[in-house]
Amino acid sequence: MADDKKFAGFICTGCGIGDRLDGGRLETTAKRDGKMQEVKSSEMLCNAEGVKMIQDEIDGGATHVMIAACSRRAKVEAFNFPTVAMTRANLREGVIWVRPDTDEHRETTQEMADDYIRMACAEARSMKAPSPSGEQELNKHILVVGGGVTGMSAALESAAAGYPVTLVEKTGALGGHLAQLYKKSPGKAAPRGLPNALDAEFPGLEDTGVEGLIQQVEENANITVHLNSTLTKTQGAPGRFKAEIATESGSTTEAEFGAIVQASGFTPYDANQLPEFGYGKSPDVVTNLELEKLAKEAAGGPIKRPSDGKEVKSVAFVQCAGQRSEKKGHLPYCSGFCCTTSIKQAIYFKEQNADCDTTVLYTDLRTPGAAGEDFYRAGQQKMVTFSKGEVSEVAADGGLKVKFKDLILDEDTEMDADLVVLATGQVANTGPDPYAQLAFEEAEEGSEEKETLRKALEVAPPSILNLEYRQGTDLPLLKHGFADSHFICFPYETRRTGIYAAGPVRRPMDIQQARDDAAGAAMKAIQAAENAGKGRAAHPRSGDLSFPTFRSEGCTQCKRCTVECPFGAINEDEKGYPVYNESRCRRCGTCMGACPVRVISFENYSVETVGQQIKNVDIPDEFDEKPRILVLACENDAYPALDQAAMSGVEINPWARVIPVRCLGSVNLSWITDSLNNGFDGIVLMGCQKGDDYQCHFVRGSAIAHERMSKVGDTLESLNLEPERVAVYEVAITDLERAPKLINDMAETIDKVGMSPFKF
Amino acid sequence: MTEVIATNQTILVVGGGISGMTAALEAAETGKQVVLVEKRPYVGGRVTQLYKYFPKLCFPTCGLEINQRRAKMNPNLTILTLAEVTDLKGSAGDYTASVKISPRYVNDNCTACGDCEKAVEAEFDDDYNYGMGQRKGAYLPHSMAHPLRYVIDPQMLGSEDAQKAKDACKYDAVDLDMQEETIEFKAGAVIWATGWRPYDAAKIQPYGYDRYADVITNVEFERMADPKGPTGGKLVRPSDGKEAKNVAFIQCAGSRDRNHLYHCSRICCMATLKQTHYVQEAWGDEGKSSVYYIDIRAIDRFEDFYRKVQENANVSFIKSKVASITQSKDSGKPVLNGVDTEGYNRYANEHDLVVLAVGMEPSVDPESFPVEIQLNREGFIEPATDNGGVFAAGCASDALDVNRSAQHATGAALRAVQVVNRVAGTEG
Amino acid sequence: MSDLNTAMTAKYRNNFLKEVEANVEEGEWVKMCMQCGVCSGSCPLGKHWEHPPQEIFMMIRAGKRDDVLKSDSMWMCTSCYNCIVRCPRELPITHIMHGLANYAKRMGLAPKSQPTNQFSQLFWDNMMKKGRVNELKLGLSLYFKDGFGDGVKNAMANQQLGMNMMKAKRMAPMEIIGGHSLKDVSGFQKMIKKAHEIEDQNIQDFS
Amino acid sequence: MAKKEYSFYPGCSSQEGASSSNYMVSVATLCQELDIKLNEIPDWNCCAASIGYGGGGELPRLALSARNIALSEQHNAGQDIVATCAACWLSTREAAERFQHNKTLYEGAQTALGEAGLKLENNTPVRHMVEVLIEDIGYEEIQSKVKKPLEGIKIAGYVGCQTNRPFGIDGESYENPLYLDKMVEAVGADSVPTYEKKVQCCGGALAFSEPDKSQEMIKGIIEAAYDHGADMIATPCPLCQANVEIYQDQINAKYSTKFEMPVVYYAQLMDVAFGRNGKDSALDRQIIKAKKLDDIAK
Repeated sequence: MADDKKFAGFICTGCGIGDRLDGGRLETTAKRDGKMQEVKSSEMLCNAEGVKMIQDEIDGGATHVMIAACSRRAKVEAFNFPTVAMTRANLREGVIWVRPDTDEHRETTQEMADDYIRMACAEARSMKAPSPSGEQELNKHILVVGGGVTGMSAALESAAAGYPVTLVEKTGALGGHLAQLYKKSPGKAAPRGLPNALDAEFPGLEDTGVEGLIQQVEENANITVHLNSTLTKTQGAPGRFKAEIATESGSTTEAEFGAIVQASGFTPYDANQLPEFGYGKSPDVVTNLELEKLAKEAAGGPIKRPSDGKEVKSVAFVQCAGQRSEKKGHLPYCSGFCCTTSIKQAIYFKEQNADCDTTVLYTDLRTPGAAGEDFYRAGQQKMVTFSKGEVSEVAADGGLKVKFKDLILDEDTEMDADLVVLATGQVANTGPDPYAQLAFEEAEEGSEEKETLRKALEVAPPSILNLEYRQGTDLPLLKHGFADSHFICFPYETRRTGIYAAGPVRRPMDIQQARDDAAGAAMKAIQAAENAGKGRAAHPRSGDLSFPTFRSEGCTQCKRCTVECPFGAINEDEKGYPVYNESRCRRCGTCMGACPVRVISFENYSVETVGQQIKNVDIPDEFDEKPRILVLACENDAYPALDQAAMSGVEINPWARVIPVRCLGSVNLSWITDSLNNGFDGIVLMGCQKGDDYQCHFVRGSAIAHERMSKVGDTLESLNLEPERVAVYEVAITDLERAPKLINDMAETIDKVGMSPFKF
Repeated sequence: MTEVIATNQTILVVGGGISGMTAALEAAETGKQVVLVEKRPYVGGRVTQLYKYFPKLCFPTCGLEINQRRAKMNPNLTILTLAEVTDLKGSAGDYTASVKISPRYVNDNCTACGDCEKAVEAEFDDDYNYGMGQRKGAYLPHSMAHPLRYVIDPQMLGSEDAQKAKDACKYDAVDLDMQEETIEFKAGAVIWATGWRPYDAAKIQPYGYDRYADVITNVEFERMADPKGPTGGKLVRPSDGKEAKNVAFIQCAGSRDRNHLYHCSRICCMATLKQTHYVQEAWGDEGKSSVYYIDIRAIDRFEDFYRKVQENANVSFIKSKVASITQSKDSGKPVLNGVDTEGYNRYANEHDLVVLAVGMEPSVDPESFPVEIQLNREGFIEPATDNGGVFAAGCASDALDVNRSAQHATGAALRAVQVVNRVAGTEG
Repeated sequence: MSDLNTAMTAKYRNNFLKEVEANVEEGEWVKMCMQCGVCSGSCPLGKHWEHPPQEIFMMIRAGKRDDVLKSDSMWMCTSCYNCIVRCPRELPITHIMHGLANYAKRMGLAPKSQPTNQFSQLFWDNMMKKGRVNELKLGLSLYFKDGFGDGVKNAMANQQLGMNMMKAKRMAPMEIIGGHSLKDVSGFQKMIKKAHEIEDQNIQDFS
Repeated sequence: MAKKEYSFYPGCSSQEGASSSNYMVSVATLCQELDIKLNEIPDWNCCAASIGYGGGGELPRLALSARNIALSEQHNAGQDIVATCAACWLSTREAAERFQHNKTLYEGAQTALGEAGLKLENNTPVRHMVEVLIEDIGYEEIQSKVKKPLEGIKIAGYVGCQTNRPFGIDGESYENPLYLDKMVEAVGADSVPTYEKKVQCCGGALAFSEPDKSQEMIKGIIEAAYDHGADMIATPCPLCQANVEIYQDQINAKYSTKFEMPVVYYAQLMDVAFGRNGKDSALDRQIIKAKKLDDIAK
């Protein structure tokens, strides 16, 4: 029977815990205050016998286990009992390692330990062992959006792993830009042992291989291709996406998918914004992509210039055309592929006619890696000349004159050329900004904000995914219109679970990178489908089986949760009630923190599990001069920082009681008010860095918490408490000195402002 | 004897740096059995030795915490530390790996309480800090180390100190009789993620890394900037411990150079731009950085980061491969000699500290590669069909930054999954 | 040869680069330079170069034929080989500088009064007479290169030096008549004459 | 120990009455002591050093070396060519390597050689005398021969350019080679491994055409030696020896310095240490007397 609960507590006296603390008293506390039916101690709980002792209790029917030992970050493998509800009281890093080992401190140290045991017991009592909802099912079918090299690669890679794929391409053919190229750069470095001789044979140009790729896709029984098609509707969640695929003609098909890869590629930069380079003035000024067309037409013969069809005898390449520039209409970033591409294209000319003069005008030549640098050498070997020069103008009256500053010879100069190639960049094919859409919806009718948003959205690109999500139709955007991710360690973590961007839609890139990126995105898609099938959370709480539910009776349909969820996981039903999509949820608890009526909870993490910990801290009365400070610390950064501080012996004030939270975004204001009402004297909240370079693993959690807490002033006022009793900080995992200091500072603040009057 | 349960549906990951960990975790979280083999006593590799990441200037330990928690929670993943693959036989879908496991002299009873460290006196060069500091003979490599377990330095063996460490441990965790062992197990696919090592700066003779104390490498500078590092985060001149405020960065130190590494190591430009922030952080407007470069390779979105640094009046860029470093007769400070090629300006600039932006070379020597595999001139693994079921991940395949390594490793994981899924298909 | 000097050299076109590649010793390496400037910074006489090597390579690409060949920079090369061993692209810079100097001379563009230009010719002629260098005559011819007046001045200036050398038996007055010589001087000279002929034939016309 | 034989290329400056006759004399003595037989290449010619390029161009210049190698192969077959002069060694080895990599040049040289009735095999190693000492004799052997260790004499090892670059000696660094210091120590003297001007150019042939520019550099070389408290400078290169020694009074005049720094050859150090007299060690051919060596050689 589910509600037949049995509570067992286990106390480790190893690592000096027994020497520093009164073990007997800890047991009593667990029994009497913690209401553990069974309490056992061990001198080494993490070794085989200790673990067996716990397992035996579980086999004997224990459903809730409280382990008082080291930090929850230590001995995780040993204390791993997935079938029960488990909590840990941190007596080592949390207590004895942060307190001096002297008689005068013994009492306060013991009080800390007793409180942590009470808190852990209370937490255990108020939680359930998580189990999947049963909402989920396994759907191995992968939807790939885009039929360029990235999309085709993603499809082939997924199929090769045994996952059926549907590929949707908006044009009438597969191949994307790859199909428009004459040849591709080798993308490999010199073979082993190749000398640096002038006649050394570096890897040369290669066929694009696009036909082969297309053929593989078409012949693959596991891949279904929809040409001239787009997504007109996408709903659901990982494991149960439902997409409506419509052809131009209007016919639609519906299909279900486990996960989605968005490989919508890029649009070449519009060179018409570069009149200074003669584009549009002379047909002999072309973009790098247009040159591919000329090369294809020439098919190995002499490349002809568009104006008069004469063979090109001299060509100038203008690097960074409309890129790496903050001028209006220019791209501020570097597209990464253009240096290599210009070398490749210069070789088109050289291979056909070694006497053709090819000059590359660059400011920084960017051919990174082993393959890159060897390709640079290969170009030089063929006498492609490189000049560090800043092009100011391409004069197109009569012949072409490229005017530039030679940065090496330090002079303004110019050169004639039969043809000028502008090395223009890539613009990501992303949809409209979903947060602009959300803001538009939320904005008051007729308000100025609404109008500006409306205008902005009118000129926004068309939607690619047409997600039926509360938070907009497409993937959220990063800077410069690229899609997620902004994480360095986790390049695929988009803010829309189960939908992974790949290729130039994520960052500008070349063919080789796009193919690797496709494989990575496919991997994540497959993983998302598999985990959705098991009800397991996706990164960063991967494997977590808990998921949010809400009590509809209490819900006021205020929509805070649906608006604030950093992952757009929550929709609204027609009545305005939240609809949780378990497999879209990342289990950060931001919704729970948002809920003013406290109806949202996870089985093992809820307003209750934390609220009970707060309530069970023993608050000495005012005259004991023993304040209490509540510390709510992000479990990913602040809490580990405190652990490490403890390891290096940094002291923490004995009044502090630290509770790790999944994310500061999950902090519900009620915890603040409750703890103040219960007589806590100060509260310190520790989240991750927010803003553009956010380090919050749930992207917006920390930012949202900061916004909420900015309003906590009113609460304090209503209780007429001093505002400085509540402090919110951004804390990094490296703040070994700072994190403890922030807590100790609060103790000093309390010294100044005095004890809370709310003690009973 | 270490027990490893593995079959032809198991994925072997060689190397536990950011690439190896990423590949291993992505595969394990897709339900695959994974064995990860790491040479060091802890996972995380070289990123654990970085102070900050570009371009966000965030902390590597932050992602490491997440990855290590993923590892701790995942029953599909087995991690072997102090272990090296010495041989690999077989073919895709059916490999047998030989793995040599060196003794740690500390078993899993260890609670990381630190008593052994307190007990011993012997100190040795701290390889975690590139030898810039010393650490005890019984040590925890760093405060985030996973497994969170101490190590006994073999150099200490047989000494009184070793015994002291053993006696200090209340949990019989110190086992001085531990022996090296070699185990064999099966694997269907292999992900090769052995990563990189910094190029040996002493080989770049004109820069006198072996002659001048105040010429250091970029990886050493990372440790110096880290508050947990040997100088407690102070930027100082190794020669006299005085403040290093005027810092020179020499790009392509050993890269793009036929005398050293032919290839461009890609990350060094961004690493240097990042490190100019450290100088700024430490000294404000008193901190001056000079970057001597050939080409600044701040690819794609990194350009923003480059622009910000360019806008900083305290950072100057000199387009020049420094010809030589000499020592000032009077001040004893390093003097950089060369020509700024933008308009031909000869310089002899004195700096407090010189940081060589040394490049990445593959950490496995091509000559002693334990596996049949296709390598390019630089010793990086080429993606080739005749590599069978062995797939490179991260810097074993090319010089890559952390983000690209993780990206590449995720792709490599899929290719391994494809192989073991084929096996599963046939084996049912 | 003057016809070669009417060579057309449009800016940033490869004519001159190709001319250098064809006619200058090790000239085919010039295109491999990546403008890092390590050579320019490594030259012991660097500060005396109007155009350091890496800049010369850029000028060649920019088609500045006259500026390069008429420059006296190449003549500053002391053949210390610092540039060669440090060049990341393996350019044999020392030889290219020698080659350019010699080619400039061949083209009649080398600065006539450039002392090293003159000295290298004196050295060559002196050596050609008997197959071995006659230091005394070489020294004197150097002193007197700008006519008798300067010669006497130079000789006086270096008189002490000469006396020292003679005292140390490291200069022999008798060298002035006769001096060391090959037995097979004529064979030697025929060989060199032939070598010159072959080299001349290999020069390509870029006019 | 069996007598070691080499095909010897002395070079113009080593001839009697020439600027580095002291080198020749001291090397001859050295070879007696170490049981080395040097067979002079009959009728060898000048290598044009590194200054012949102006008049000689490429092929004619290389042809000079071709002739020497051919003669050596004809008369001293099977023997490595050994040069004492840096320029001789460099030009000859350079020519040999250029011929290996450049067929056109090789054929050109053959045709030219034909005029002198010679033919080039071009398979003879071209080595410097110090390579013979380090690789074929060895520091230990040299040390074992020392009768009068040069105790208390501090000697700055000045390697210079062309014995060092581009080929290098014994795989040592171009920027901080130590072989000369090792030799200095082998004969019991004190070396100055940190001598920062050890590979500084002395101007080479430009000492003649550009005296001022060269002497400025020579000044630095001598100054640094004084800074390190060196009693003398030792070098393996005849042009270095001459340039650094003979212009000192001109430099003193120009920069009002008081230089009187003896500059000797490694060979002279060994001769003295091996117990030979000043004449055999060519100390009498110093312009600036190496007194401390003279005292021991007495």
